[in-house]
Amino acid sequence: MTLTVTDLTISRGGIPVLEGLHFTLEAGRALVLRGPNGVGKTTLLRTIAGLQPPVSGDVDAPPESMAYAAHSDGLKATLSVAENLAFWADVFGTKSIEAALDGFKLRELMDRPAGGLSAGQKRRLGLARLLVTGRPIWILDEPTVSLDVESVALFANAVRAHLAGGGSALIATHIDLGLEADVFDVGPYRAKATSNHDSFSGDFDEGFL
Amino acid sequence: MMPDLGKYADAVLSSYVVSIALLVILVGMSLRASRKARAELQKLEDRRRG
Amino acid sequence: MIALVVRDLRLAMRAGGGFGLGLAFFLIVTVLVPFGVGPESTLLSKIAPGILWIGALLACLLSLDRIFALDWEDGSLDLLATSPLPMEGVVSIKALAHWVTTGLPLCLSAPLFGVLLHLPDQGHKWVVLSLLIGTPALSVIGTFGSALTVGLKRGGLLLSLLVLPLYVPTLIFGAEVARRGIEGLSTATPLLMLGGITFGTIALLPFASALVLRVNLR
Amino acid sequence: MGSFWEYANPVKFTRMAETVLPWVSILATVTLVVGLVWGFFFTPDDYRQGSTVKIIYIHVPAALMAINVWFMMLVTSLVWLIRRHHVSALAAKAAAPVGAIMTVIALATGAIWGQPMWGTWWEWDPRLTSFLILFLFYLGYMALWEAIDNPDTAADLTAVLCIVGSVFAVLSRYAVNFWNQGLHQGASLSLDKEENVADVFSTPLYIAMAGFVLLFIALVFLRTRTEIYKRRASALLARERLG
Repeated sequence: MTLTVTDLTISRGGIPVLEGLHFTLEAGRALVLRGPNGVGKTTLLRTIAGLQPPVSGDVDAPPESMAYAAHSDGLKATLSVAENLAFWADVFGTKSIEAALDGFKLRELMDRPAGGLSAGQKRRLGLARLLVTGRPIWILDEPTVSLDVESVALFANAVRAHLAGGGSALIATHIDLGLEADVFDVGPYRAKATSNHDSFSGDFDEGFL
Repeated sequence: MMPDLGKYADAVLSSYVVSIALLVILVGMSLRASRKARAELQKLEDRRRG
Repeated sequence: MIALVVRDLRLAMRAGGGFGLGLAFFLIVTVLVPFGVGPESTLLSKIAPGILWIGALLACLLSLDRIFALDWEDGSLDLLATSPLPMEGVVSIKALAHWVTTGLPLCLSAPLFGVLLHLPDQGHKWVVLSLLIGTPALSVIGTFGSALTVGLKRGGLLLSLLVLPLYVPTLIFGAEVARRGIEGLSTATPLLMLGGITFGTIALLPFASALVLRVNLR
Repeated sequence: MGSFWEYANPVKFTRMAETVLPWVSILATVTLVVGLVWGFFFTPDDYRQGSTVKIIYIHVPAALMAINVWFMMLVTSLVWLIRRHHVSALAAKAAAPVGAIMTVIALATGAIWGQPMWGTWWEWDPRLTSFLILFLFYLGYMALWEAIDNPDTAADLTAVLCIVGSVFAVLSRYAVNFWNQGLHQGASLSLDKEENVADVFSTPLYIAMAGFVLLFIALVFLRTRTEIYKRRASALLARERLG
């Protein structure tokens, strides 16, 4: 269940932002992505999750093994917590949502419409959804946004449990989660401007990107 | 020299005038856009190399 | 797949807006026509099938941009794209959900509104039949337009401009079936064409919609 | 001269366009002037419809161009989707306004031409109506290009729209024929005149057609080069912001 990224170049709005990325994520390990805002962490995560084709290089992981979660959790306000989780369970073909409900203390909120939850509770439901997917590799983009300390701890425990279970997690975040995780700083991989020579040179096509 | 267009003169003339006018506008706008884009690019290229 | 249909229908019912919006708009269009065209019945009954078809078409058009907009805003589209469901499936299900919440009610209510327009009696069954066959095409084509413009600024206006020309064949054949049915002429050819377009779009368009949705999710 | 695909590289295309453009424009102007002048001044009136026959020297070429430009856009869209050549996508974007103007010309001249015979300015004749629908397709296509910022996404979306649009344009063509065959079944005056044009009319007509094609080629080269400049400028601007 390892995720390996080799010589990856990604672009945003047609312009390359990061290039030459190399790293691997073994089962049972967590990797935190560091880097200034806007450097392209979100674009990197979306490319790895397969939402966006890379410019070059490749991302290889076993098929159907990645679960992606961004800031917005894809929760339907008019559906109850249980209905939201049940829907994603059906989509990903997992049998029951009990483990997810207990894992994130959502048992007593089961029948409340997702719209009525606090930001922290919504995040917990979003993360519970991750559990329901049953996918080993978690790709998380700023998962602890708008979470209070107590929920962040809850989140860290959930990730720890996931790692203990042989899963792995690639997390872009600024907050120290207290996880024993390797850190990968994307700063140095920023795409450098093509070497400047006159505008109508041979590699104009690259000059486009 | 002007051919005798008979009673359809205004129809024939108006269709020629309308069409030629549209073509001239199209060519004119294309040329103007080309000049503007080339100038803009030249400015950026100089700034980059300057 | 089924889970998505069930969820979408439940959302439509819970939100309440789903079913009512298309129908209300259809009623408004049908009521407005006599104000514009005049109340005398010979004229109204002559144009009734066309008006019902145009009303149904506009009602479909109206609710198109909501197909993906809600899932786009709360991130569900990203999650669906990384789920085992193929995008072609997701798009077809969205079209089906749109048809059930908008297309079907239009077909069932058409006779009622037909009465307002003095639709001749034998016309009712032909209008309903042509709408039943034609509205799925409107939903599938509309879903393509909606996928094309999801996430774009002022996408709604653009969506109408893109989708209306694509609706022309369905409108022409659909209204033709209704008109010929009323006049007692044989409706075979327009019916076959209408069915051909509907099944053709159902079979082929989801691939284009899925491709376009993936591009928009980048 | 290397394979045709070599012109997919914007630099080579721009250099080629720079050398070819002056010649094509001169050739286009000359051919157009000769065709139109010959047709307008030196052809007799048609015994049936009098001098309105002179309108064919604009209407027929413009109508043909309106359809062929869309077909060219279809081909370039396919080339973009399959081989990912930027120039191909930009050529499609460049060609669209030319096609739209050609459609407007075809519509205007068709309506003016039919006016004496039909007695009204606009007639829902199947051919004229399908040009009207084609014009809506052009509008939608151009509007979609403007609505999207990311150039690659715009190219992909417009390419798919062009392909889907082409299928529906053909469908509309038959639907419109079906919808209105009553009125013009026996129209002796068929608007697309190639088949029954006496040869005294046809030579200037072919020249005019060639003129329109050359004009289109010149405009597409010019406008594609402009799109390449704009694309390059926005790339440089973005790079500057990236710092």
